[in-house]
Amino acid sequence: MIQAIFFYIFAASAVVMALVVVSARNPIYSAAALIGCLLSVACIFVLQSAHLLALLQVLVYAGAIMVLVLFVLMLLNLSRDELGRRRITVRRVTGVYLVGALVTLMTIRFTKHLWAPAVSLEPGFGTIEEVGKILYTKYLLPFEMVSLLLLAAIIGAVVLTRKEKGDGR
Amino acid sequence: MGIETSSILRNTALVEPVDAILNWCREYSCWPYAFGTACCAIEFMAVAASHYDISRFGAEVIRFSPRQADLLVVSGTISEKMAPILKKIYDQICEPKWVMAHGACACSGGIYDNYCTVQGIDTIIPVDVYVPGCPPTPEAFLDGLIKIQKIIEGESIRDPKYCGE
Amino acid sequence: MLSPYIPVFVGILWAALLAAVLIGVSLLFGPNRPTPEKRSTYECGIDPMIGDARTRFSIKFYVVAVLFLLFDVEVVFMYPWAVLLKRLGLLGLIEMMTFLLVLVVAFVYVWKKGALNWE
Amino acid sequence: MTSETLVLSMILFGIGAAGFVARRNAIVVLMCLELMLNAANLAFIDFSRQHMNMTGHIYVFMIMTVAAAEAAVALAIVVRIFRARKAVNLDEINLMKG
Amino acid sequence: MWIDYLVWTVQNLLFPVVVPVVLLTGVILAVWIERRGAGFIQDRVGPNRVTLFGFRNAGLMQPIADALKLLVKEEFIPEKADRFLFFLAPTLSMIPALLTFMVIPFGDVLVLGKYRIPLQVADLNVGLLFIFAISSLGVYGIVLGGWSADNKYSILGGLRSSAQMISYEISMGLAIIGILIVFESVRLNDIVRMQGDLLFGFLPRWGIVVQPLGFLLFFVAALAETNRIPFDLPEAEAEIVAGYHLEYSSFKFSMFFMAEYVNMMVASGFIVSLFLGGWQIPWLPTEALVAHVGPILTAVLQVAAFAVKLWFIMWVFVWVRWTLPRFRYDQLMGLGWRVMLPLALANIFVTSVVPFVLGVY
Amino acid sequence: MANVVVQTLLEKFPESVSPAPDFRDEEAVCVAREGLPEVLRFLYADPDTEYRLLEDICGADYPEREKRFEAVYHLYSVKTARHLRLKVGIGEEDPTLPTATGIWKAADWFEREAFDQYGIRFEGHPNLRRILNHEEFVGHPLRKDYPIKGRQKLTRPSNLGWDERKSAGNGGGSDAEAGQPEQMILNIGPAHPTTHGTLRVLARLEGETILEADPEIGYLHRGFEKTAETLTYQQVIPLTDRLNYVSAMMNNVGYCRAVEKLLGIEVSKRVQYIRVIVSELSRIIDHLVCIAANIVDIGALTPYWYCFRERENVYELLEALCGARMTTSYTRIGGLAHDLPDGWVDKCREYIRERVPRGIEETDTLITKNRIFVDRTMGVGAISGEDALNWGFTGPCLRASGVPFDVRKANPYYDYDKFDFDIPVGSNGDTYDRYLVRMEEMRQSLRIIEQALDGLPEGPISIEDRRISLPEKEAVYTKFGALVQHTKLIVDGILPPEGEIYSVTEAANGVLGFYIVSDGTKRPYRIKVRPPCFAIFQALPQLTEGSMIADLIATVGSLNIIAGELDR
Amino acid sequence: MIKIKPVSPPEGKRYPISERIYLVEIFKGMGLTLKHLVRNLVTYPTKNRTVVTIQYPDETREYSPRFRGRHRLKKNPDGSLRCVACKLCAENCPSHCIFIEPAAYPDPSMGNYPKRYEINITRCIFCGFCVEACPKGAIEMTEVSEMAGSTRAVFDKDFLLADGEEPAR
Ligand code: SF4
Ligand code: SF4
Ligand code: SF4
Repeated sequence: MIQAIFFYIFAASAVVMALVVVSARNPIYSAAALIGCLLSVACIFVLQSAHLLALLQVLVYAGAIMVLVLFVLMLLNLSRDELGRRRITVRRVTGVYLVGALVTLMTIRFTKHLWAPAVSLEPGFGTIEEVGKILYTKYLLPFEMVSLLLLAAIIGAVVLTRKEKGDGR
Repeated sequence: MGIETSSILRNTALVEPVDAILNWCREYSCWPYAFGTACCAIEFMAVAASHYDISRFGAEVIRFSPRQADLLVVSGTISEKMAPILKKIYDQICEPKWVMAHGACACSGGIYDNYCTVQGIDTIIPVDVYVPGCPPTPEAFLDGLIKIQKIIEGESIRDPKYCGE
Repeated sequence: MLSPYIPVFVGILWAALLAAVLIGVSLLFGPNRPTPEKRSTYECGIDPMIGDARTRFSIKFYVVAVLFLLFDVEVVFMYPWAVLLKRLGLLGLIEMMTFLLVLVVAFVYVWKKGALNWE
Repeated sequence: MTSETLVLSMILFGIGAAGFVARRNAIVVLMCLELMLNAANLAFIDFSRQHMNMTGHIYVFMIMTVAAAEAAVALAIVVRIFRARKAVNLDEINLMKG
Repeated sequence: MWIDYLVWTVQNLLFPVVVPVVLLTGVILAVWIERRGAGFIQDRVGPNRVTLFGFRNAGLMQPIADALKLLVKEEFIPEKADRFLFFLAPTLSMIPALLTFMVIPFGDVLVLGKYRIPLQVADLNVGLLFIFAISSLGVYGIVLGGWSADNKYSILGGLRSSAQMISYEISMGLAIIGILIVFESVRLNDIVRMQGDLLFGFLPRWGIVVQPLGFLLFFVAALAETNRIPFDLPEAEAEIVAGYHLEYSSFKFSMFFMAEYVNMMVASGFIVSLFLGGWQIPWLPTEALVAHVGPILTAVLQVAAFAVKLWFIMWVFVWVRWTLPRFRYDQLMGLGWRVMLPLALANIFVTSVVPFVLGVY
Repeated sequence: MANVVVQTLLEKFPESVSPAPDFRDEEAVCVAREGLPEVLRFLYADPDTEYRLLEDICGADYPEREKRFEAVYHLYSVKTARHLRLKVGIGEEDPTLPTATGIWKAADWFEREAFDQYGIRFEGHPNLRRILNHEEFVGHPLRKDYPIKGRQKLTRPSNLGWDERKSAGNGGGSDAEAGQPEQMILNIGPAHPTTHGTLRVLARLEGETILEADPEIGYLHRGFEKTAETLTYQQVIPLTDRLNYVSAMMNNVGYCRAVEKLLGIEVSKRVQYIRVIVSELSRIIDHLVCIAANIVDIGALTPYWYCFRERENVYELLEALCGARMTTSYTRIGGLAHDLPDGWVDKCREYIRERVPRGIEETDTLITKNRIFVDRTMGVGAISGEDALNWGFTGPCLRASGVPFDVRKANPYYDYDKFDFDIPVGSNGDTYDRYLVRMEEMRQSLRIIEQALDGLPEGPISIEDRRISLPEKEAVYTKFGALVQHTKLIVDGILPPEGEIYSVTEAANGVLGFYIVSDGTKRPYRIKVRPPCFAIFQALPQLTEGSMIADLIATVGSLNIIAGELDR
Repeated sequence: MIKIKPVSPPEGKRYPISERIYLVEIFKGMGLTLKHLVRNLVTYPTKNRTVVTIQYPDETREYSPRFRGRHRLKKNPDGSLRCVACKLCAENCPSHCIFIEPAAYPDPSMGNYPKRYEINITRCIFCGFCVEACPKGAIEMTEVSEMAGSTRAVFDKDFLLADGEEPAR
């Protein structure tokens, strides 16, 4: 019961926030709404017994990625750049059409999962130990690849933002 | 008290207790904005130092943001060049606010009756307490602060200051 | 598995309520006398200087945020490992040391590139 | 509990996708992308629970990492382009124009 | 059974409601300690004139007067400010601060017959990460607060502050890896419980004993995270006036202010739980205590032990503030990235490799 | 040696240089406007003279003369330890002079001030605009025909854009550039915690790095010089209190010494010793305040209370002497207002042995070696000795740059040459060295006070000249003759002979000079103060370029800018 | 015989190891502050407290006998005013804040007295020059420096004669 109530609260807030993300004119508002949406989703993770991932969702997504996004918005002072400029283009209409089609397809594909029966989980499900156990054994290779991915990202970011002579001055 | 709130409350029996509470907290938490320009400001620093210890009055939280200050302490000479700045700072302080003219210069221009000195800050902004002296001794400053506290004590939400008249 | 989280959710609601009520009280009881002068930006008593306050800031801040993000992710990978180290044994140690090595390489690279200088 | 979660996931994905195609500000587009990834995460978590198999969690873990790396690089590019062209609107950024 | 409901209510409704209130009360005490302590450090007396019903009560009412005064001060919104975010920001900095304390245990599980009441609001199995996750959200209050006011000083303050906080978050996260290796859990109560053991038969196995470097790094990072001197750059008065809360008046300012103190308490509680044995009374394990004085008194003593430790750390925060100068921005970032981070990595390396070399497991 | 320079000048530039009236053995010449640049360049560069320090440029107004205005240059040679005064007359129709900024950077603000106050235009000056008065001001207030009460309101806070301030264009940034991404203009002051209310610095920033800083002063301009012209010589003393109000005593001494030089009198040894004692006490409190304020700005709060605690002790001593804490007005022309009270010497000895050193040592423990402080200050706001001289630095700031110039030793007065004390010098001229020099100077001052207390001679505390000092109060009450003298002196004032002198003392911040012109009446015709800060503060752009805001704050604090003497 | 004392640390010796690691000096400093705290706390309730605060207005400090506070007009032993309205004080006052309106006593042998004697106290700079100028010792300065009021006060003759009582303002 409680579970269901909480779920609908968070789901509603997630959807509303997501709508704000795509519709707010000021990107800062989009970012704020996205943070809210991510937090709601994190709460739903908790309801799904994904305790560790719920917190990582907050820690990485809401607490780090969005900080970066917000910083960039502020650094570039983008809050006013998009005001009052909206056009309906062919591309966009096509886009919306494609999105509709995609969602429909997904609905059909996932139908059988939508009526999945309730399951009872063993106690360790979703804890840090369990995740760790799989991560460091079965998914060893992806884990090591992650370090390379991050290395690449760091190098990429540093190189891309390095100041060149005569730049910005 | 918000204007609406105080106009609702002004005719009720609640006025007295509400006044008592509001005045009590405002009185003992009078955060100064130290608008110090000259010699008097150095004496103001002395008041903050150990011997006189303005913190005993709860007023050591010297805010440099006008939004958070209650008491504008103008210590020192205000020149014509400075006058608009003082005015601006005064305007930017949030209600309720009080002003202390600390020192002869701030009160009246003091010894400087000449081409570049404002003859008393009351020609620019309203003043609640004048503290004479050049510079006023720390005791005189504290005396002024106590006078300010007295003034606060006597205020009421019935006053036009709080009713928006 | 929800039960320990109920107080957390309650806490969120309560904290939000508290904040809202306090601000509300403040709105209700604080005098409100906005004047154009008062509402203008504080800049040491001067009219706001040329240029928008929200001007563009140094790219350095961005670099900090990027490094934070990526290192944060790396740290995240270390939490489960740290908890499990004794159970994973030597293999776990070697795994993580490899991981760390790459991290250190990235770190040294960043350092050498001067991205850690803030002058 | 039936899987409302999956429904939610699809709704979020839809919203994200719509924003992705409809918005022109590069950073907002990026945010929509994050939204979509997030919806995917939600689906993974739900499948994981339904199948009592924690592999889905690992996937989510990885997706987050990738999202972080992607955000870092993508934003670096945005910053870079902005500094060169003073624009972040995708329509205005025509890479061919040099 | 009604008693079941009672226990449930206490655990799920009473605790989460009471703990924030206690924290906010703690702010009052903290402010008082800070101001009187500063006074005595500086050869003066500090606030002592505030009078209530004719009593001078040694200035204890001072913080209350301040809070009340701020509550009835003019609510002010700058002209160019973004109204919504301007209101949202202080709330955003306050809520995470109040939330994080939820997972810090202030006593061992109280066993009354068949009922087990954890003296902790929420005994999460990922408690430690919960603190990190939630406190990482505190940054938004500051960043948005600085940005929404549209004032150069505030924006600069907000950016500085958030850059500082995120930088030290890394060091903070790395600093506790060592603790995790040693105690093998992220559940705070487990960590505390394990610190009740004795090392070599006499030394409490506190985090500070097994992880001294980790403690130091964590403490410094905690100072930085709570924006205290020597890391109080975001509001460095001398440089950027009041920093990100420059344009905030009345209770919105007060909320930033209180958030800072609540954060300090959270940081202290966190430090105490990880490094100073939490609610443990050295050499007196819960079982022994319960056997001698009964469960209720045990709980009281343990909460008291926790409080004493917490306020000791709080006092150190204050003490440091009144002793040290502040860093310059670049030095601070340099310290975070170029000193703390390598040290934390080295700490992890040592903590993980040494046991293998010694063949402990 | 005396007039060697004057002789050389007369010989070398016979067309442009003519002798000035001889008065009190000062070296002074009149120079024609056309020859000025050559003369200045010669004086600066000639190895025999090396007038490397431009102490002052000021204007004067003589409406009855044919060449109405006069610009007066005071040069100093560290090598020969001598001053030289150059006087250049300028007509009212075309009050222009060639600028000296190409030779001494110090000339910049001095010339701006002369322009502001007298309307003398300096051709070739990079940025000649008002400095003390606000930009809406019309006229030149120190001209004799400007009414003293001619107040002019400023309608809005002065807010010149970058373009306007650099109108004459010295290559700085522009508004357009300031609009560049990643750059912003930050206004620091005047109502800002570190500028102590009256300074204002406009900084163009990139991130937190200062690309360019532009100081703006005059917010405490309160017309000292004009007001002094309306008072008698004695009445000016309270005004001098308010120049460097942190160490008012030194201004009293400096001023009285100047007027005594004008009168050609010498005060008794006792007076001299007391003046030395009170000056050194003032130096200590000045340094204490400077260090305390500087450290607070750097973020360490507690030393402030320790420093001020000791300062309060010194105030107790001063109050016992003169009845006021800050604005002492203790000296009188020809002596002192009061003799030392009973027991003062012992009390003073106790204080300087036990109390004051305690504050200094505690600050030392808390701060001096603290790495955070050292990092914050070392290498920050550094200036080389040569540059410092060129900018007109004197006092601790100059000594921190490694130039051991101290008036107390170079041109000793009041037996300073007999006291045994060291001149602390730094080597880098950075904020840290300035701090160390001040700390050490306080210790040296304590030594001087000890010696002066030991050697304190007996004697009268004012000279026995009834045209200068008031008779004993007792005598006034009882003796008619004394009453007449008293009344006459109060009403008629002190009447010095016609002439002009320039006298310097070593104040806490550096060379404090008084240039006094007397026309034989009871009121000074012209008093120009040469405040040490004025020259120091104008070097701020050079000191802070390329550093961060926090460095700017540390640097400004360590320069010890006292607005009272900066803006007068 | 100019003795020079170099104060800057010699090149290269700037950071001895004890300073480099921050901690030693920090602990020294913290030791000092702690010493103050403990000493002040311990001695606070006792007689010889080390806290230097003068708890104004409950305590006051001892003023110097020469203290230049508020003025007072003195009387002769017979109760008459000492002041003869010679205006020397006003003449000598640098801030021109004394106003005197002389009047003659009915008995010409007694000379003049000030009909009005006013000091514009907010302008006064407490320099003591009026006292110095007075040939009759008719004006002196008291130890009272607390004169704060809510108007620009002008002290009149009666007030200046009153012995330090608070004026009704
Ligand atoms: S009143 Fe006196 S001490 Fe105060 S600022 Fe004016 S001149 Fe200075
Ligand atoms: S003390 Fe000075 S200013 Fe005051 S009345 Fe006397 S002479 Fe005038
Ligand atoms: S007070 Fe003294 S100086 Fe003044 S008018 Fe009276 S007698 Fe003359």
